[in-house]
Amino acid sequence: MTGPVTGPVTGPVTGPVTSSPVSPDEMMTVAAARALRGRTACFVGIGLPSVAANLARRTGSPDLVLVYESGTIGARPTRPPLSIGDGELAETADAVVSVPEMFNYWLQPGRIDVGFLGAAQIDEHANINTTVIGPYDTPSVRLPGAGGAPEIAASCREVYVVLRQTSRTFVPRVAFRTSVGYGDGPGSRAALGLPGRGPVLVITDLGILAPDPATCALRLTHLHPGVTVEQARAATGWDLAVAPDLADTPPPSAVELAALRALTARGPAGPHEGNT
Amino acid sequence: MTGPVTGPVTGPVTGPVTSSPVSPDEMMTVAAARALRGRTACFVGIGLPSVAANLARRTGSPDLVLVYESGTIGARPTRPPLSIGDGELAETADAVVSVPEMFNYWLQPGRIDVGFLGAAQIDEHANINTTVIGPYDTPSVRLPGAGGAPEIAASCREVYVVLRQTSRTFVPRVAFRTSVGYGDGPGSRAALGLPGRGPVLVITDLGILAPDPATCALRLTHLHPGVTVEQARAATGWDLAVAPDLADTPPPSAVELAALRALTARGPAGPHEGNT
Amino acid sequence: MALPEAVAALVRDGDTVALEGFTHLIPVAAGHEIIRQGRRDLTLVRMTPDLVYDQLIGAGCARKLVFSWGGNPGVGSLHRFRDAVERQWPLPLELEEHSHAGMANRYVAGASGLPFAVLRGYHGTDLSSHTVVRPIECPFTGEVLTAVPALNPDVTVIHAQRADRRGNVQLWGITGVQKEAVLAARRSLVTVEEVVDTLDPRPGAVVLPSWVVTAVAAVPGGARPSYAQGYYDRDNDAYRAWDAVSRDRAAFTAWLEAL
Amino acid sequence: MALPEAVAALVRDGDTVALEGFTHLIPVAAGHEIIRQGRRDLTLVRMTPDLVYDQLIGAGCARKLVFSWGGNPGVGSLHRFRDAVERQWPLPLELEEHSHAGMANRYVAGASGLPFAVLRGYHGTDLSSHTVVRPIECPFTGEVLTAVPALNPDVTVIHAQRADRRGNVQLWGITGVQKEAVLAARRSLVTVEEVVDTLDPRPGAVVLPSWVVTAVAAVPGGARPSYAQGYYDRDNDAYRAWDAVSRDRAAFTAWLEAL
Repeated sequence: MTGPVTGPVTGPVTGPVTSSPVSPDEMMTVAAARALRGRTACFVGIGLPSVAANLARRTGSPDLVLVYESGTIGARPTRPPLSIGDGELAETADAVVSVPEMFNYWLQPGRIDVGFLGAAQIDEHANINTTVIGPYDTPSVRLPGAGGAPEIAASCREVYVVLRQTSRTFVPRVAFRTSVGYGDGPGSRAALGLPGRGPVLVITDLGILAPDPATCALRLTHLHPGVTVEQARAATGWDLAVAPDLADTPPPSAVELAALRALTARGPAGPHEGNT
Repeated sequence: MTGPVTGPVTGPVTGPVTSSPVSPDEMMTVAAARALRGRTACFVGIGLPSVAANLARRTGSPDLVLVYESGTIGARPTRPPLSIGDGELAETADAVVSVPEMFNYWLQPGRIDVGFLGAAQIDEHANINTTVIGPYDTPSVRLPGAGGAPEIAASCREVYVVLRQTSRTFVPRVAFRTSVGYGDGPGSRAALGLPGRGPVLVITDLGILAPDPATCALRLTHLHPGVTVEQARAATGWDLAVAPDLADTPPPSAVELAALRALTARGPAGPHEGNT
Repeated sequence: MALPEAVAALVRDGDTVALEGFTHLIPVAAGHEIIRQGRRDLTLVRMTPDLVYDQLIGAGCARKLVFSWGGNPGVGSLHRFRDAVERQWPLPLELEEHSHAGMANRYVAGASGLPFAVLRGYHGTDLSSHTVVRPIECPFTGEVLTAVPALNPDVTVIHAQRADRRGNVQLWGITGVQKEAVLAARRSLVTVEEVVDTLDPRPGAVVLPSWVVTAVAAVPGGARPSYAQGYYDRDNDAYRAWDAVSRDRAAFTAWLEAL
Repeated sequence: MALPEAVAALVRDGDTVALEGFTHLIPVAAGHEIIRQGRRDLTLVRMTPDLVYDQLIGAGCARKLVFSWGGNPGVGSLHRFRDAVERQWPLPLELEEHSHAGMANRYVAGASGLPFAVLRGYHGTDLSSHTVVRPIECPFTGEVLTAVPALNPDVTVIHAQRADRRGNVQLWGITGVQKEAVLAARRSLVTVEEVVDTLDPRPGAVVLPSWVVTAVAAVPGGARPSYAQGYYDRDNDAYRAWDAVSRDRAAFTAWLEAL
């Protein structure tokens, strides 16, 4: 129904802008769902991405193929999955494959348009940490670990990241590079032989960031309603640049918000396994 | 019902020796089926082995697990399969797996007791040719090729070979070594890193051969009823040695022969794809 | 899509083409359409070339055959294949042969986006000196194993029982190496017995989602004389009859003209 | 076989033990039996350690954890795991961590009888310098990929829906890496919801024949609080409740004493 797009989609799906109060998390999820418009298949990471990807199927992307690392391809869950291995994913999927097959036949060859990841920390070059805070052998916080993320970040044609933006999560350089974004900057991905384009969008509760084509450093491209550049900069651990064409994210439409609330009312508020 | 055995089983299954005329091919198939007694799982090669393995399930080895390279595990066909990919194999199997899984997860790790192969040619060290007669690039006869045999011969714990014995099929050295028996003699298999024991039995229409433990050369251990050592030597392209304890193969019992004839009456006389 | 259009759009002279199927669900009708369209210089790939490959080779479509076992299953030789190899009729046929384990793993590597696969095989055989394999050392144990190169056909053609209207494909029974062959290929064509509204789940079924299949064509009976589990049985007489046709160049030529 | 006997026969101090399951069919009852029997110095292996691994670690059964993602799925952290890693309580816990793709391929290599597997992964991550992987060069293209060593547990434990009286095991739904984990192991124990006369074929089912399974034990509800498709749903409240228990050493100790 919608053709392929090149830049991020930010416009609302249909209908008038809602008048109900919208939480920052709701805005984040709606913005993330919009970004999936026009994509064929999305490899859905654990955590926040799952809610956004399910919202996308209910709004602008009814044909979006959801691929979960548990082995389900083309799942159509009626409520947000309790986990990435929820039984309803298998029951509603076009195909269920083993976990090795998922990683080897489906993810690794670059068949999937978009990899959608959460993160505990992200840095200026969009590298992701979900392993450890503090030294590896004597950590202050032990995080869950890599899961499927390193190969999702390497192999999907594009990667979107969704996480809440604070100076604790947006750090100059991640303590542990679990999944590679742009490595040390321009040329890093090619030198490492990573086939996908890397994280082209980072969607937060404050706005949207995208890599500067010249430096591969994340910069602010969109602000959510009511958020200022100063707030976004204060919530970023590096000197956040702002794109010359900085835009406002349109607020959720009534349709989007109703769909999101219907979705989350039928399940947990949103699993946060990528965080602590 | 029957415990593991170490030497070849040659005795008839039950009942009196039959009085009907028995063809050399029937004796060969019955002798081959007997050899499977006490084994858990048999990887059934294309051609004559399939008839013998199915006869074994109907006589002394009702619990024998038949494994076919087409992906069927534990098939219980009611008639001899028309091919190794016969639909009845899938319909009656405990499990059907993909061809890559069959070779990688089931054959390669050495899970299967017995690999049962046919051959176009075999040599003194039990190496098998199913590829070509004459020079590889200008063959006089182009044979079907390797199929699953090289890895069956390498990976099964033991290998049985079944083929008709003539000076054209029993050659001093095969023109093309498609599947390795004992290579160049003692120590060859270990040097090549082949995990299985190799061909411990070669069952023909004249008798049974087994490797001399000292030289790994095939020598005659059993003669079928009515066959002489001279006949066997004349049908062998090398100077065939005779085991000191040469024995007679007991003729088929009435039960064995009836089972074999019932089996072949319900399907083709026996596919001979390993031959030309 | 109709079969003639699909073959015309997907199969080009000089392509590397795999028509896969392990005794079951052989894409025979698609192979005959390739012959009718007069494709040339094909590199034909298949683990188990049988009648339809004998026909493609006899018709002069193929320059090269990549395979592991070529025969008329349950009957005997492929005489057109032998005539091409032994007597270069109608054309010389280059061979690249492997074991089944090698071919299966070549498809696995192709489907996995890897340049090679590793197996325990080929050691001590004459295959290793007549085909493309290389030793590879385990970086942990030092053991030397065998590497086979990935197989990535330009086009893979398979036959399946069913597709739904969105183009999702379902096959069951002995499914061989078909999933790998489709996923390894740049383009793919699936002929099916029927197109249905929805694919109800079946034991043992493999489903290929529409977005990894280039084209689907409804071709009822498209696997005859092989079988399609749940639809029709193998026509064993046809396999035996082919033996007589293929033994004789004149009989074969008459068959070809009648195709 | 009864579960206590099966665990006593198959799981020994110092063993490398994999209790596998990807959110679905977690062998929780078997894990609790290992705790009750007081096994020590285990190397615990699992792609996705969750509650039952938190419990095994908190109970002091484990010396080492080999894994790729450790959390309370849908809820948050594993606090016993964190306490062991961050504060060495009740014991220090050695870690060997991989990505999911790496762990899955380690099991594949183990199930395939190969010493290693190859994948496109780990490049540029800090994982490579904290775990056992090696670069490996494609002998055909020269591309450098990543080799991971085979995983061959001493014992793999899984939970399945059913077995028949001959000991053939059937599981369906999300089947994860269970087949590979069983085939890679030296010994295996399968707990099942029920033992039936015959396993009627089911869509998406994996069947493990009896001759590759060491022991089967009927343990209805053996995957609770995770789910067993066709039998019971996930008890999400139990996952949330575990968060509170596991945050506090005293609460956990009380839980352990009550087990």
